[in-house]
Amino acid sequence: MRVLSTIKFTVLRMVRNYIVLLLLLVVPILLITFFSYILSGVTTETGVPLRDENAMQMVLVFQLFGGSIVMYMIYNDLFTENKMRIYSLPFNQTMYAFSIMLCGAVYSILLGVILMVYAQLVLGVVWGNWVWTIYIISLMAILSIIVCLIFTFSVKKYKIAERLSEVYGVGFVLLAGFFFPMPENAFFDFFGTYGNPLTLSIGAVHEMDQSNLGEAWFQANILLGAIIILFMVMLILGRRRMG
Amino acid sequence: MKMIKEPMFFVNVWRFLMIGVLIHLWIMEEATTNSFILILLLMIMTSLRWRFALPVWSVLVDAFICFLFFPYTAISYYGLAVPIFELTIKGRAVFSLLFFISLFFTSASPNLLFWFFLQALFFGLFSYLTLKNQKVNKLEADEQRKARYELERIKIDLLEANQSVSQQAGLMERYRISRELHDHLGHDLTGASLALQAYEYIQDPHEADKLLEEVKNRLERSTKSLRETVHNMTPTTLMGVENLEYIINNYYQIDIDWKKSGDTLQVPAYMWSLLEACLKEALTNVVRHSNATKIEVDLHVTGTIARLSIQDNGTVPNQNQTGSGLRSLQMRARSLGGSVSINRDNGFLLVCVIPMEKGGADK
Amino acid sequence: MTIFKFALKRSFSNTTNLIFLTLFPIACIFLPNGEDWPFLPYGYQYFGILILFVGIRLATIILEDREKGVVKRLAVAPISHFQYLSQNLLAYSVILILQCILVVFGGVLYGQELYQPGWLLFLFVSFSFASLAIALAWISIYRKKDVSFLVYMSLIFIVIILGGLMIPIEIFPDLLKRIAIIFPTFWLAEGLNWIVFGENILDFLLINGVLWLYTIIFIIIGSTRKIY
Amino acid sequence: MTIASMQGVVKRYSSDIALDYVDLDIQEGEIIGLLGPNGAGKTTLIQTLTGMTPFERGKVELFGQSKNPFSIQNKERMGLVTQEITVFEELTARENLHFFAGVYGLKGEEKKRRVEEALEFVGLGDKGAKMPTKFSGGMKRRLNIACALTHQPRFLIMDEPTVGIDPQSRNYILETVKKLRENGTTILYTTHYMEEVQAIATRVVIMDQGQIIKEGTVEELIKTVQHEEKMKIDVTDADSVPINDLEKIAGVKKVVLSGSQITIISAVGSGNLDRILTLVKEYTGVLGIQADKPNLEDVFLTLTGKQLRDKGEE
Repeated sequence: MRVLSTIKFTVLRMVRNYIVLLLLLVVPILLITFFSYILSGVTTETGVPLRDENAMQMVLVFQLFGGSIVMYMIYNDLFTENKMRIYSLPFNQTMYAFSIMLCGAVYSILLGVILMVYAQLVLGVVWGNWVWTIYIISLMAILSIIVCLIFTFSVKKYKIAERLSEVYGVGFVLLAGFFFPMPENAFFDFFGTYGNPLTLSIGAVHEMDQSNLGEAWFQANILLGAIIILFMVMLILGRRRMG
Repeated sequence: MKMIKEPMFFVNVWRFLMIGVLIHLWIMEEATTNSFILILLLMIMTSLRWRFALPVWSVLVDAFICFLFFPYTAISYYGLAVPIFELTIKGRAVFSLLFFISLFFTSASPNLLFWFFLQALFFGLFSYLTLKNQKVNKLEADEQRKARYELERIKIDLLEANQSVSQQAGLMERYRISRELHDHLGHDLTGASLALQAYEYIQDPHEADKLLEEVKNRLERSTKSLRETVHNMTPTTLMGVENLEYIINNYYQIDIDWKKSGDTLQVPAYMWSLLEACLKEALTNVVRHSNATKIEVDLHVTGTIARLSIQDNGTVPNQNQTGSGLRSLQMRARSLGGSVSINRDNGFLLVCVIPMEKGGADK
Repeated sequence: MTIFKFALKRSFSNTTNLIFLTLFPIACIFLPNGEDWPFLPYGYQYFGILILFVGIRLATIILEDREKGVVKRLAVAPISHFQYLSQNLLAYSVILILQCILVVFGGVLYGQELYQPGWLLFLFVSFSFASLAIALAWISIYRKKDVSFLVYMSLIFIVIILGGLMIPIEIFPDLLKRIAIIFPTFWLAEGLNWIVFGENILDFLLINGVLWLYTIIFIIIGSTRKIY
Repeated sequence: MTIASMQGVVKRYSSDIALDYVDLDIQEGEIIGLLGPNGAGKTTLIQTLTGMTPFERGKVELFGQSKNPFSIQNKERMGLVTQEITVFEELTARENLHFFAGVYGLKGEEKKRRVEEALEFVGLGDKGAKMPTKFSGGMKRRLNIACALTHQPRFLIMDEPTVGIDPQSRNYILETVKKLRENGTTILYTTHYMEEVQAIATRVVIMDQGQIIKEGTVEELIKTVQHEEKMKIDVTDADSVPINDLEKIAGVKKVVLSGSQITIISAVGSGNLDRILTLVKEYTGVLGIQADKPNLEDVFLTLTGKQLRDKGEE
């Protein structure tokens, strides 16, 4: 597996992208910190401190943007500057693309976990079920990467794909009603609940905290299903674009 | 991080830190809108100072702003540190002492305020001296270089005169040699030649033998006299390229690969002294600073230039400062219309190029 | 006025800018009312955020000039740095003012409850200037357009939250409440509150005055001429 | 008349001296080739001469004015072609020219006419409506030059105007420069490419470490430092040539064998060509002879021992 030898460098390239680190690690840390100061002492109807609730939401929100670095690297390596070089190398290009995806996913999950650890150790946020939360984070990270890649494969201009990925992130935050309540009709209801990865993931974590195993698995499985379907779509689009 | 070496950078840092201090006081002590406007106004003055060199009287504006806020907030007293600093930095420390009067009717703690003012005064004084020194140093450095360049120009003139003197000397010497040759050899050789011509016409063998004997004597005498003349005229000190070779041969520390090409006799005397100095300087440089194991010295003379290059294979880290020895070489070379350049990219390389004056030596 | 004309032209030249400059403000008009906070419709509470983003998008055009070296050309051209800067800023201000007018009067026509639309417009214009000035000062630190934009975005979110635009300042802990005053966004939030509840016009003028002071400070800082 | 002159100009970047008492005179109608390695102070010189950055000492004079050399009137008479391609990507070629023409105070019909002329002049007459993003490297460079021509400057400064383009476009640009000179424009031209300077410059100025170390016409410079000749001989059987014997010939400095080619470097004016050839012919057949003339690159190397640009740099 020659691709294996590249992983080290893929990881290095990701870690050295300081802008991504700033956007996906420093900013959420600052936000979680400020929010936890502002919201300290307030609790939700269910009795959970609003601060914990907010930290969990933040961690999941930033997973929506985790795909950007994979998108950037795939575009860079397989479509533009490095294209010729990568294609002339004696290894399986598809495997290389997957290795980047995998690294990106692991990186994104890792950032999420760092946030969780920070929130627990420094701010004293209590996480219900670590394993379950990390599982949900992983689903969100993978979904985000797949969605971003679908944009990259289906749109000609990278700039537009980039904007679309931002729309995906900001849009679902909006649809989840974080900024202001959405109008009440069938469309917004759907995208405020089962059609929105963010609400699904938040819901899944919630249900697990309340020990509603069935509902938790149900919501997580919707995410998993979306991942599987979109993965197929991504494969078809990717093959067409790269072939 | 060149910026960090500039005193002005620290002055600006102090100015903005001061705003930071005021904001801190404001957050901790009162946090009213009124006093925040004071900070914003002082901030405007500070950013103006950061951008432009404001005249001294601009501190009146700061002082006035603070004065206006005296009745409303204690922070305005702390704000007086700004005019104190700005006055001191302009060398008007005495005036800034006036602001200390405010200590007597302040609403803030006078003790703390006193020390606060004092640090502003102190930093201002320090910055004032540093900035002044920097300015003086720069001016001095510029003047020095200017003087040096002027000196070089004078040197060029002198050397030109020198050159013509040395040309004259060369001509005189030539004249002397021709006189010497004429006096000592001319007589005998002419005699011998005349005798040989006469020999062809002489019938009497005895007479002929005598004549031949005389020719032999005259030739012998002139050979001897030639040898003497040459011996007398050959300089006993080393000259020109021999001198360089002597230096190289007596340099045992490191292997030297010596190459020369072209007609070295064309190089006039005054150039040799520079080439020699270059060689010596480079070699000492190698001994002192380098870990080189091999030196290549290449002297090359053409009709238009003399070029001496000395290259070693050392791997000393770059020390970009050109030493005073090298500087003076550069100066001397420039005064001859040539150049000395140094390159430390691959070992140490010194190249000295001197243009040859047209017909400098062979006239 | 060549620079002014072309600054306008360039502002509308790419699609992202076009969306930022036209669609988003229109969308702001139609956002619903909040339940007990904010007091104005959401679109008007959040329009300040949009102004900040538009400010940096417009200001990066100047950064782009520097990144590409166009400023070198202009430094040699018979035009002063002041003219260059003022004409650019004028163009951007015109765009921002038009946006503010569109949003406020669009809201009035649509039937949003805006209490005092005239003063609201005035407030938004003041904030627009502050936003432009901050963006100008911000880009003067940077050489790269993308980096400056991304870092600004992330910082702005923090400023928005700490300034009390997203969360009512009343629920802040005491220290954060004090720190909030430092941020220009706090003054916008204050101004919006005044629009709903305010009575004394002097208070409102003070709020705008502070925004203007911010504008002056940041313009002074941001107006440095940099040639790379 | 003197278009521009610098007298004893000193400029520092914090404590590093970038210009050290630089004296330079530019006469009307000249094309000055400004040469020097990276960091020699070329860009600083240009920035000082155009008033982009202040300087500490000395005097700059433009168009005979030393009191306020960077006045609006003087700036109107100058043009700068930047090293980077400084055009707006979101505007068409023609719009770009209109922008700069407008900045230089041209108006109405005259502006339109001048813009078309400038487009024509650089050979982009039919591409005015296109976006620069669609241009090739050479076309972008030409547009970059055209932007500095609409106001017909008397004094044009070109800072490496040919970096990174194909030889054909480069020739076109060089021709343009020559044409400009025929129209009476004075030009200050910096570049890394010696051939360009050799082709167009009427005078060459070489800088190193913030000082002007040499100036003169191309011929003068080459003559002063010419010290070796390079000769390449193509032979049928290179291996049989006795290198050692060749090296012993008077004046020969170095002999290099590569493939079927012998490269011989010898001192200038040693007149040993005949002897070399005779010797070579004794052992092998000679296919061709080629003698390299020294160029400015060699001048530079001789003066400083440095390469003007790194080998890999293009």
